[in-house]
Amino acid sequence: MSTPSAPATSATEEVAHAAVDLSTSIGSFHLPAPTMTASGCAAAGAELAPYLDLSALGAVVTKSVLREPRSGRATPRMAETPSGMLNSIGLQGPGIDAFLEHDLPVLAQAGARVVVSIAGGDPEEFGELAGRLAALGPDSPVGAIEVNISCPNVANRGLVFACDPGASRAVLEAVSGAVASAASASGHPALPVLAKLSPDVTDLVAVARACTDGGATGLTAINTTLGMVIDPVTLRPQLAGVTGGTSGPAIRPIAVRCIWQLTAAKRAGVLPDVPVVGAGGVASGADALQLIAVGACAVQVGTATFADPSAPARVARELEAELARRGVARLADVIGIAHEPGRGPR
Amino acid sequence: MSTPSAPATSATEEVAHAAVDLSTSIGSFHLPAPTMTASGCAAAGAELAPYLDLSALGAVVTKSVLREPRSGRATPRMAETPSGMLNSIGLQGPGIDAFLEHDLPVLAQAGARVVVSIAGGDPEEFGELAGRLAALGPDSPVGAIEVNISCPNVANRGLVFACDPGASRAVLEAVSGAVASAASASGHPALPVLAKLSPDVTDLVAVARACTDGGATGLTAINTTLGMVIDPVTLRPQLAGVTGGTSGPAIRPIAVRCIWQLTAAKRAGVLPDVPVVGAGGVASGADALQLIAVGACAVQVGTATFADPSAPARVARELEAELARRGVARLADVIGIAHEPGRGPR
Amino acid sequence: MSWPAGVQEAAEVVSARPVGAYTHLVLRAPEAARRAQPGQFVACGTGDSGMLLRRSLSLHAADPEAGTLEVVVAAAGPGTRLLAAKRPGDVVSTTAPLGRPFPLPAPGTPAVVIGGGYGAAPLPWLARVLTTGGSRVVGIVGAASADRLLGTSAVDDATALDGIADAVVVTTDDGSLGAPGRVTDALPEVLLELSELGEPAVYACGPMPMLRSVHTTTREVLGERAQTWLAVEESMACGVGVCMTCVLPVVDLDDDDTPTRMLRACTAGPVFDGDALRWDAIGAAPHLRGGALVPDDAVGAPVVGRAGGH
Amino acid sequence: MSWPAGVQEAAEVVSARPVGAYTHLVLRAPEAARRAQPGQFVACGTGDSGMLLRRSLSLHAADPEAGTLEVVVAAAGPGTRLLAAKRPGDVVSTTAPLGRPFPLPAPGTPAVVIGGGYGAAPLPWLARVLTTGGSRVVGIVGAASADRLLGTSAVDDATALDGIADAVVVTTDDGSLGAPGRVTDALPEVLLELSELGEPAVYACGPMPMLRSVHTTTREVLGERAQTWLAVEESMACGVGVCMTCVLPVVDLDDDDTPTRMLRACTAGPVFDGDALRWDAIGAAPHLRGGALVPDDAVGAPVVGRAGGH
Ligand SMILES: Cc1cc2nc3c(=O)[nH]c(=O)nc-3n(C[C@H](O)[C@H](O)[C@H](O)COP(=O)(O)OP(=O)(O)OC[C@H]3O[C@@H](n4cnc5c(N)ncnc54)[C@H](O)[C@@H]3O)c2cc1C
Ligand SMILES: Cc1cc2nc3c(=O)[nH]c(=O)nc-3n(C[C@H](O)[C@H](O)[C@H](O)COP(=O)(O)OP(=O)(O)OC[C@H]3O[C@@H](n4cnc5c(N)ncnc54)[C@H](O)[C@@H]3O)c2cc1C
Ligand SMILES: Cc1cc2nc3c(=O)[nH]c(=O)nc-3n(C[C@H](O)[C@H](O)[C@H](O)COP(=O)(O)O)c2cc1C
Ligand SMILES: Cc1cc2nc3c(=O)[nH]c(=O)nc-3n(C[C@H](O)[C@H](O)[C@H](O)COP(=O)(O)O)c2cc1C
Ligand code: FES
Ligand code: FES
Repeated sequence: MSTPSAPATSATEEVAHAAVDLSTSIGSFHLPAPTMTASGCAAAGAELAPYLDLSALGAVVTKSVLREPRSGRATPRMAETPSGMLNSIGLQGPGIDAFLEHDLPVLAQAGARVVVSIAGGDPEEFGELAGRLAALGPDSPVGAIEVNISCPNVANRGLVFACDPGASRAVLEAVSGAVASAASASGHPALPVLAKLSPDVTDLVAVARACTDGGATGLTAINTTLGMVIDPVTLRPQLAGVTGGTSGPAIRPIAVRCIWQLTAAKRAGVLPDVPVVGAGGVASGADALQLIAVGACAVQVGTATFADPSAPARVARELEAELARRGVARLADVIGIAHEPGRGPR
Repeated sequence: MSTPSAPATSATEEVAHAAVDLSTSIGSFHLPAPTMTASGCAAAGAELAPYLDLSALGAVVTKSVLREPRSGRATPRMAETPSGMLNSIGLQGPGIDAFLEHDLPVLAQAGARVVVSIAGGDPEEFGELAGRLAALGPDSPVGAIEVNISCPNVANRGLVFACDPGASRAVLEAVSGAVASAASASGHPALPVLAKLSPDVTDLVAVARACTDGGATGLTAINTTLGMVIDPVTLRPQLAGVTGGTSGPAIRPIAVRCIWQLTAAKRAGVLPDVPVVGAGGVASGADALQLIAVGACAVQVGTATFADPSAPARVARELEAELARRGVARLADVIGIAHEPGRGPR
Repeated sequence: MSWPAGVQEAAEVVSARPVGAYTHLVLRAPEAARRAQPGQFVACGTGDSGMLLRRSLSLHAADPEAGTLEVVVAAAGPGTRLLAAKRPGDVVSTTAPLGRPFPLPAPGTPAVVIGGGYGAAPLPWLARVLTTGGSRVVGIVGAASADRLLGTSAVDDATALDGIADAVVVTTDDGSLGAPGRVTDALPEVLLELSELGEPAVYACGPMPMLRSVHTTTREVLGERAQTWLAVEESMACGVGVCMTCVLPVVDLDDDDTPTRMLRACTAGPVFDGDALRWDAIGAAPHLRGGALVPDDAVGAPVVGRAGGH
Repeated sequence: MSWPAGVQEAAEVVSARPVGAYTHLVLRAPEAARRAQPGQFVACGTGDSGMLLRRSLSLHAADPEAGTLEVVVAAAGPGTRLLAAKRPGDVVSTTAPLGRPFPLPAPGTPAVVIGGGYGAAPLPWLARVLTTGGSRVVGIVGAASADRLLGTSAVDDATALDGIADAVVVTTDDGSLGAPGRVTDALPEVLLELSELGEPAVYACGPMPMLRSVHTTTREVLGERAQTWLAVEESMACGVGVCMTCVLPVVDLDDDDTPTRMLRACTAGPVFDGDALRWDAIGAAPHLRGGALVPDDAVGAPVVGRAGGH
């Protein structure tokens, strides 16, 4: 497996007292640090500024942006679960216009690198959003697009795209097509496109393959897993949305397994060698290292941010310490190491 | 939805100070109490005798029995995870002959009702095991067979049966065929057959439907969900078996969701009205009530037994208190209540 | 934003003592103590690895000199049970101060501060600030029964409004202490009395049905002649504005189109203008236990047939 | 089974004190205290809801009169860290006594008791029982460095073998206390000395590589003329025999076919006859950190090409 190339320059500048080169990249998108926020877990990003330096993160991943403003669901929208939580927000957000007008400039101002998560009800909506973002050009802070295919397909009884290889592929085709047109029109390199996978499928690799066939240049794994909590008083579903997405450390073993499966498929040649961004239950540097060891080149920190708003930055510091303690000089040296008996530390 | 019939007689006798009728049934199999052990979490059952009264449980579910003795996997076989654990035991067991000769008589002696979990590498092995059990007749303590289809299909690259509707159906056909032959040969009623489902599928209801089409007269949901932990020292998979099954409270939201989906499908007429036995993360009476409210007629207590070997009995006592506190006289009155706005307490 | 952002501190428990049915905790969190204003809250970790989310607690007091925050905890569920059981020397992970403080009225404005149960926790501090501003302040504290009361010297001196507010009225539903009835039964008389001094400001903290009743009662008694500031208690996952779980339908009173948006109680609140809350949508679905619906006219409200994602 | 089953008790921490790098806890668990024998263990809940599984700790002592169990905890990971931080008055959920105790030799049999690190915890109690049975007992305790030592009065009197065993040898790998080297460096001389009194019994507790070395050394020095009883420390999920996670490949020495089975360390052990352990398969896969493989000749060993389920 070829690990993503890691320019040795930037890391030592960006990460204080860096003994370890933590830089990584997702295609053409270079990150000085391997931790990001997770979509929907950092609002527009600026809310975290009091607790961490947005410009020192690998990237801020925005909550999923839609074409129109969206109110989201009724409340309750969350339930705490053992070592995790359920959420059912319903993609509340201001829509792409307001996002571009208000939210993105704040992130640019803060010096953040940005991954914009997009969602839609049909491939066209995804394509339109991707086109808007791709048209921003290289001066914008947007370094990649993450495609949230774990949202309901209006044309197919609300079945989420990510549970259907064909639908996933159609969405990725629309997105990558829009990104490619913008790139050829502008002459700038195309934005990397990450397809964000749901673990709630029988054959994860088949969906991932459909996404790369559709033009995804990277994968994010994993989104939440579908769960439910019954209210002890009403004996009815606790969330207004009935079911919700389970996140947090409870699902970390599932995330590690999914990233392992994707990386194993890449190593077996079943899946193209695209970068995988890990997400799911990361709350510490040691957790991040698990996801990296099975193949993630970068890691998103979601639910942990709710307990500790500095978590995305703290996890990077802890990861650095974990690697330094093992005598690892470059993050790139441990990406996917769990697949390689005999390689690496110890 | 019709709730399983609940004979009002036995419960008050069997459960001390019973204010609530906790009895339930799975087809012809009547249980004085709705909690069972979970397969693989109580060994042969007798190990728990110092900590609870085996005869007061709804049933003892045995670890999955195979045709031949099996050593299981190398160690480590477990990893603790946030609010859960991974296991990769590899179906260690003595094989059906030794089970019938040594283990079952001990359970009979203890007055336990028994659900025998069976596993195999092909439908024939399942069918043979079911035939052996069905031939025991009504004097044996065996009240039902649980078919562990979450084990690898030798004929299909080790893909687990439960991830493939066709393979699941073939296993259930073999089992129900063997049970039916034994019944018609003996004139005794056929043993209920529970198909134990894996949550690791895109379309749970489709697999459930394949099982009932194959002759399952009930369903158990859920088995463990596939997970993985990386050892912090070696940076290699911590389990000798690489991946393992995730269990415990961490997966309870997934179990509740799965039982909800099955029950909703029954109510919608998509699935026949067969009893569903719940499993997944139950550690208290309140937890059990969640699974029951979404449609489980009985509940298995697995991983919680490792922390508290009296858990299967304690959960029944706590459930009784939960129901009594709400003024519910019969367990049957709350089975599936989460689906019915306006019904039941409050 | 005109108030300072929260800060994370590992706060040592300086003291812990029972107050009625509750636990009064003093936490050493010097930076938060320097910044905090009445109406703000602290998000506390439980210390249990299985319970990720912080628990929000109103600030009862902040002492910048001593570097301490004070809270009053009701053991409601597993997390608050752990917090209520903390002992001196234990360390609690805190993020504070969070949320918008109570807006203060023009100096001299008469005010009533109303608390239900532990909702009385922030009132003595608020009353102190108001009286310092020259307000006449009447306190009303109530609870279902005497053991759930807070804010009166009949329960505990150190957390009482007595001696701070100019008068304190106590009610209990069961009449076990003070006047039998609810806080809103005592409200009309207080409003009428105070309105003789000017248009009163009404501050309330407690469960949503109580807040609704405070708002309705105020409008019934004084028409539009009083502003209500209600500190809501929505279920919160993060407390810092990043999760969108704590939203409420709120009208933008400054916009002539008065659009309704689902606003975050943790950042836009927890103190809201009672006139801005969409009472028709709040608590409208009994099976959701006080959850709020999205009004059809809200910005981005669901279009029938269009399903939402998580 | 010739020993009593475990019992579950909510055990109050009577005292907690540091002993070298470890914490010595006294737990009130009267029923377990009445039943326990040396070599058995207690499974302790951590009290944290995110860590489900109990932690196994060797019994250092059991006092049936006082109704107490004693353990020595090394803070290895998150769970033992919580246990090592318990304070008097805290309650620990316990199941004890678990596992098979050390088998006792014929009265008067000379014995050596060997412990590595906190592995020395059960030795004083065992030594007392052995000397009461007329054995001459020599203790050997060792550790990587002085701060990880236990069982010698150089560290702590109350948990030491001194005054119980007839002689105590101390070793440290770095020579910071006692003889430089490993416990097994000191073993040959002790074995030779004791073998003049009869065929000695060897009891050892500690990490698997140490147990292996004790067994090998004993066989090298005395041939078959000594029985080794080794208390293993396998990773355990339940401690009571229901999960099958703690297995080891063990030969059935009583069966002429000497079949190997994967036996549960919690119920068939933790004390095993050193001759019965399949040393060729134990710790054979370095990437599994001491895990044990299933020998090809084990009962029900995997047939190539047949995959197993969970
Ligand atoms: C602004 C604000 C101020 C508050 N002030 C106080 C106070 O001074 N004293 C006091 O005792 N309690 C106060 N509460 C309520 C307190 O936060 C909840 O009782 C507590 O979070 C419930 O946690 P639990 O573990 O007991 O219950 P659980 O039901 O187990 O909590 C599960 C999850 O839901 C959240 N949650 C549940 N109920 C509430 C709730 N009512 N409000 C917010 N989150 C909730 C929890 O934070 C947790 O994440 C306040 C809440 C808010 C929002
Ligand atoms: C029979 C026996 C006696 C023991 N006696 C002592 C003693 O007297 N003092 C002492 O400090 N320690 C003793 N141990 C080791 C102690 O049980 C482990 O250090 C502890 O379980 C690790 O828990 P953790 O939370 O610190 O680590 P983690 O690695 O977080 O533990 C994770 C899980 O793995 C299990 N586990 C991990 N390592 C071990 C291990 N070595 N043995 C058993 N389970 C493990 C834990 O029980 C837990 O379920 C004994 C172990 C056994 C089996
Ligand atoms: C409150 C909340 C909102 C979320 N919203 C989104 C979203 O809008 N788009 C998306 O792709 N993922 C969303 N997610 C999923 C996370 O980005 C992440 O994939 C998942 O929570 C697993 O990571 P974690 O365990 O670190 O939270 C959301 C998660 C939470 C908890
Ligand atoms: C150690 C262990 C062994 C298991 N072995 C089996 C098994 O042999 N057959 C089976 O059907 N399920 C097996 N399971 C799954 C459980 O029966 C149960 O479905 C699952 O653990 C979820 O329930 P829980 O969270 O209460 O443990 C096993 C689970 C564990 C933890
Ligand atoms: S609690 Fe997270 S946004 Fe308000
Ligand atoms: S620890 Fe569970 S069987 Fe031994």
